[in-house]
Amino acid sequence: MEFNLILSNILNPPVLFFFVGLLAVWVKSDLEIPQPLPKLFSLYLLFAIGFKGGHEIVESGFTPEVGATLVAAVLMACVVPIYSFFILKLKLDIYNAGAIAATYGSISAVTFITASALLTNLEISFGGHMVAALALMESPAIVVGIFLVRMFVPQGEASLEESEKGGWSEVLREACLNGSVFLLVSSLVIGLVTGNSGWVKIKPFSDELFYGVLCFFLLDMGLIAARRINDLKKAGAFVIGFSVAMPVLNAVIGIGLSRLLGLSVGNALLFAVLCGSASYIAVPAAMRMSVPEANPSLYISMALALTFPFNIIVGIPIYLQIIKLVWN
Amino acid sequence: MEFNLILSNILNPPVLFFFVGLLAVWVKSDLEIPQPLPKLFSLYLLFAIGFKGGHEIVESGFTPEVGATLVAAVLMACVVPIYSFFILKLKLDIYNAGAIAATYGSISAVTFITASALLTNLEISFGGHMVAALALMESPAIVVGIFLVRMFVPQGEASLEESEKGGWSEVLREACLNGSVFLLVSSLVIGLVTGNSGWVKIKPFSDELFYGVLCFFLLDMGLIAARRINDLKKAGAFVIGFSVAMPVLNAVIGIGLSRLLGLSVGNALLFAVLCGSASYIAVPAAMRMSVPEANPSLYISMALALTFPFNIIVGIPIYLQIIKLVWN
Amino acid sequence: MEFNLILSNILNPPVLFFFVGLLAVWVKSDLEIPQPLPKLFSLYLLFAIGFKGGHEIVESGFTPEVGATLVAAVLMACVVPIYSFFILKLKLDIYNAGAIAATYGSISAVTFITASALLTNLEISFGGHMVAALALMESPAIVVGIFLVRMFVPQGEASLEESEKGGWSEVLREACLNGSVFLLVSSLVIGLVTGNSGWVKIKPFSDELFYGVLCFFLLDMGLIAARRINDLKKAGAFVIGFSVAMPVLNAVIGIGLSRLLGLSVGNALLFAVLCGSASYIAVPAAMRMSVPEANPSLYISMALALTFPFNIIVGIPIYLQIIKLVWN
Amino acid sequence: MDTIKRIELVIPAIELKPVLRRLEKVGMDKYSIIRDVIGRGEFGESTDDLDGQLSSVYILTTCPAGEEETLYLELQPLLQKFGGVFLVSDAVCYRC
Amino acid sequence: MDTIKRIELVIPAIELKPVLRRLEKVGMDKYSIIRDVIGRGEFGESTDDLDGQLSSVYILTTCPAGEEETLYLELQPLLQKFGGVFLVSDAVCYRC
Amino acid sequence: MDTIKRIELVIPAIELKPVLRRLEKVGMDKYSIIRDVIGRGEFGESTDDLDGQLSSVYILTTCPAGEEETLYLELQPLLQKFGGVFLVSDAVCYRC
Ligand SMILES: Nc1ncnc2c1ncn2[C@@H]1O[C@H](COP(=O)(O)O)[C@@H](O)[C@H]1O
Ligand SMILES: Nc1ncnc2c1ncn2[C@@H]1O[C@H](COP(=O)(O)O)[C@@H](O)[C@H]1O
Ligand SMILES: Nc1ncnc2c1ncn2[C@@H]1O[C@H](COP(=O)(O)O)[C@@H](O)[C@H]1O
Ligand code: NA
Ligand code: NA
Ligand code: NA
Repeated sequence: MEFNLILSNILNPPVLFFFVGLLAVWVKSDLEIPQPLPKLFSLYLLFAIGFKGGHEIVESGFTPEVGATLVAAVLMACVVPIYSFFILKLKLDIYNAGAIAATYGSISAVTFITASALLTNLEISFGGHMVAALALMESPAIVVGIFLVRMFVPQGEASLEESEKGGWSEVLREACLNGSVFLLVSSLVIGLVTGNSGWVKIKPFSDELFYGVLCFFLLDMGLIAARRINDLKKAGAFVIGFSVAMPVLNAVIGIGLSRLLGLSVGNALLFAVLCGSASYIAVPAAMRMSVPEANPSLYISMALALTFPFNIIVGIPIYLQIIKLVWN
Repeated sequence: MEFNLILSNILNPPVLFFFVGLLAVWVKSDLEIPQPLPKLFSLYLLFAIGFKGGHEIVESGFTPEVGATLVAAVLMACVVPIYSFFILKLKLDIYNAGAIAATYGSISAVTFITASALLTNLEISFGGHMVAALALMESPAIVVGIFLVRMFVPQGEASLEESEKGGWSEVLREACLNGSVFLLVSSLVIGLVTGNSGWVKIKPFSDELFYGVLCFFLLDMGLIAARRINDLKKAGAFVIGFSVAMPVLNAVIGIGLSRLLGLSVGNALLFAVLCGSASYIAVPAAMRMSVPEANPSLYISMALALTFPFNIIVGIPIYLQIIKLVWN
Repeated sequence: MEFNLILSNILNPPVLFFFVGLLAVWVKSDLEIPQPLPKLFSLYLLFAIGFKGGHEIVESGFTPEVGATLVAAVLMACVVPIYSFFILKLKLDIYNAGAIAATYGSISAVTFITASALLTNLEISFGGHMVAALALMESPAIVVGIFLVRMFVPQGEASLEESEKGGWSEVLREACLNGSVFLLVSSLVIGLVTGNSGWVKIKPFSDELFYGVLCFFLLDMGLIAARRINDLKKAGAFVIGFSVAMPVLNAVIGIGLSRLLGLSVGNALLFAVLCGSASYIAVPAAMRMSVPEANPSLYISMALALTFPFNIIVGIPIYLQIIKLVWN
Repeated sequence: MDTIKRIELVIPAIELKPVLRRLEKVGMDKYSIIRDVIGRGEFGESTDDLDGQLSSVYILTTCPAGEEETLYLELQPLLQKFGGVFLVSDAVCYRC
Repeated sequence: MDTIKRIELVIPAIELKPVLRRLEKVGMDKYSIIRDVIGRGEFGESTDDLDGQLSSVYILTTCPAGEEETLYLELQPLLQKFGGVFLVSDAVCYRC
Repeated sequence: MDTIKRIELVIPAIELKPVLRRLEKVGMDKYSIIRDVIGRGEFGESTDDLDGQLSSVYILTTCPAGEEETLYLELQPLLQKFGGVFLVSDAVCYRC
């Protein structure tokens, strides 16, 4: 059963193109997707998922379930980095612990998108408001992560930083206004306000090309993940274990919460995936600025070269299997 | 009524994405669309609009109305820069007056495209030959602008330029052969000669993605316009007033001409928009070469940061309202 | 009859856009398609053609005809460079003879794609396995070309090269794993394994945009070909004659083989085009590394500025005409 | 045709804005920027994969001899914190 | 291993062709070009937004000592009219 | 604030990996890379049309005086075979 799900997940073209990317690097092919093409694909995917989410919220309306989901989303985005931080502090310094904690508290839009593609495939429905949850979960972990670092770092050391970076308000602003979140939220709002007439005109662009663009994006992710895996060779078993165990733990907690809130199977999977995924774009960019003492190749590579493939390949179908078992 | 039109114009996804671009800069989001992605969008839009125009000319045939419109288009493209020049010379030096005059005599393809998207939305028909008018209006103003500068600048000063740039033939060639005009006209001709069989194969590409690409392009225009607005802070009330009043004046003259020629409502709107819009790509590129004494950040910013948003947001619906009043 | 076919080939939008590219350079328009946009188009075309080929192999199954075609394809890819080499050696040095021989033994994916677009147009069917033939024919000529150079170059001269490049295994690996071949084969395999469910989701992306993207790609090819033609001015009549006569010879041999194997009209045309086309991407990249003594602007320009346009414009319809005559 | 100091900076792309602000503060308001620079330094590899947030930019500017010290003092905290390169060489400026 | 002059130019992108023509005219037919350079100079900001028509290009070339004057004389009218930078420094060329 | 040698390389893009391997071999593991460089040299024109396989890359690195010779010896066979430029100039390094 479960194996069947994993297989039907893996036999999706986008996931297969992720493998193509990995393979290309391993056999030393010179295949590459130069910038800014990956940027184009990610702008497109954010636009498409935002617009569709907005459109679907109009269709379904703002129900209590929607409200509860959004509150739970923000909650998880704040709590996950806190317990992650204390686990990480066992083996790593405070800077790296804070940066990695923030990474795992935030989300990966592409993991979400891949999960939603699997659901569409299996004809399991899900709500447009899950995109709003995605948007809401991107940034809080950045703030929590920086807060934790400042709490635990001896006073003197952090002083230059504050004056340079303009303190909290600056951090908050940047966390909420990074380009990805901004485009996603804007597209969602535009999908909301332009209603059906907007949707009809955008659909051939945002809906029908979606799968193909996702294939290209995951191809590039595969190329990058395979290159990054080297960065982790020096990192020990702790870091590698964390990169795989943490997403499962977070996803399971997400599944529990979903059950409590009475979410549907589709929404529960997406919520689990949001909790279980880790950010390799927005959060690293913020951490590079706010916690330059941490090692970017460590936290990016954990999220990108281990947690991302794990979720894409086996995590998603396993979470879905668990949900199916619990829900029935 | 009029307000209603403005609203239904603003609630178009492309126009809303223009606002997203403005907003992104104002709130200091790091959203950006790196080159050559904007170039890709503009190549696509020119291709799509040209091909469709060619296809529709085949459908409708070459009527006397078509001929009259094209003659009127070239006429306006030559006359607008002349009276603009003399108005501008009241406050600006000859170089800047000439460059700005050329800018306003030429057209903005994206303003035209946005207007045609509104018409499609409102199910008001328009002719494919308006794209030919667009193409014909792009370049004459460049020649007129340079001519005016050379007329009014004392002999000695202009001499180096002539020898360097190869004189009139060179200017004319470059005006007619800039990349945008060339691609637009080529696509129009190919749409014409390949007829229905060509159209059927290209349509899913050129027609159905149009709206989505236009959203991305206007998002980028919003980003650029917001950044450019600073360039105008130093410029006085005269320049700012010109950037808003001139398009209205030109559009109203265009509407009058349309009425005389008996154009349909749709064609009249597009003609008004051609007259009322200003160039921020082809003409600035030409002026940078031929009149380097003028200040590019002045004429580009006027066209892009004031006239373009003005037309996109309120100009187009106002012109349409006027046309509706007059035609009925 | 034949003239009619040429005309209906030329009046295809993609071929017309190739002319637009040529024209743009000849009239000195500043139209250009900056990198990495051409790269995007070529990645897309390889993806689309591979995926569709894989899908169609599923539909048709692996018949004896398929097997025979693939064997013939590899055979031609090995034999063509051998006789080409000895012809070229009459007038050129060994390095250039080897590099050009490899170029003509390999294939041009875009020539293949243009031919398949003509067939689709004329509603002549062809098999998905021809894409597999395309993939199989890309690399062998590289190995044969390098082998010939090493055979004929005096021992001492080639020694540095071997130690630098790691010898044969390295050459073979690079020949088979260049990015284009890798993406094409991967897409074909994914199209194969994901079957109909994969195809349905990818089709709007890979099938419906195909024509439009091909137009843009051929536009760029036109721009490049026109610029490259200058490189051939210094080359003599021998080189120019070879660039036109060789494709015809190879195509005719390919047609003969197709007849022997009993291929359908569509498959025979594609096979002829594979034999008759020359590589301007994969092979030059390999030759630049392995035979740096040869002149890249010579072999690239022959393939790109002469053989490619020749095939695209008159070669394809002529080969089809011959096939029709022989088959009936 | 003055003999001047030619200053080269390679800094993380995300630091471009604060660095330019400091350049302009010390009066070096003429500069050229090359983006999408990759490389390797003390802080590890700088690449432009993903969203390009780890790539670098190269800045070229000039100043009269002596003023390079002023700029260095201004930039030093940033360079120390975020990494980067600060190179000075001699050049003759025909127009700059 | 000659001591040579290393010439750097930053010029408006639209001036690339005429500048290269002059470089080749004075015999400097070996050069490297970096495109999409942005920056700020006497003529204001150079950006690559819109169609990139305001962006700059960077050109690196070399010549024997003394010949930089010839090139400068050739380029001066263009530099004066359209702006740009002309820097010369000393270098040792192992291969160029 | 050391006086160092500033090394500039312009090499075919396809040679980037072997060149970096040799740079690291001689201990120059800090460098910057600018891609998509075009130009003209002894081996003809270097463009980025088609798949970009003829374009060049520019590499900037630094080393203590004297070590440039070691690098040159290492790179010479590649430079001779595939072409490229190797320039050395003096600079003062405030941070590198
Ligand atoms: N010695 C050097 N020569 C040239 N570029 C360097 C050098 N050191 C560092 N860089 C560049 O500066 C960036 C940041 O350096 P770092 O702060 O040392 O990590 C690197 O990614 C390189 O691109
Ligand atoms: N002192 C300088 N150092 C480096 N780049 C400069 C300098 N002055 C000007 N530039 C570059 O050259 C371009 C044209 O300069 P200008 O003609 O002075 O506007 C600018 O946009 C800068 O990119
Ligand atoms: N003297 C030079 N100055 C600057 N760049 C050069 C010079 N010579 C060659 N190049 C660059 O190095 C590349 C390879 O040179 P070559 O190996 O001589 O063909 C050329 O395409 C140019 O980009
Ligand atoms: Na998470
Ligand atoms: Na106008
Ligand atoms: Na062939």
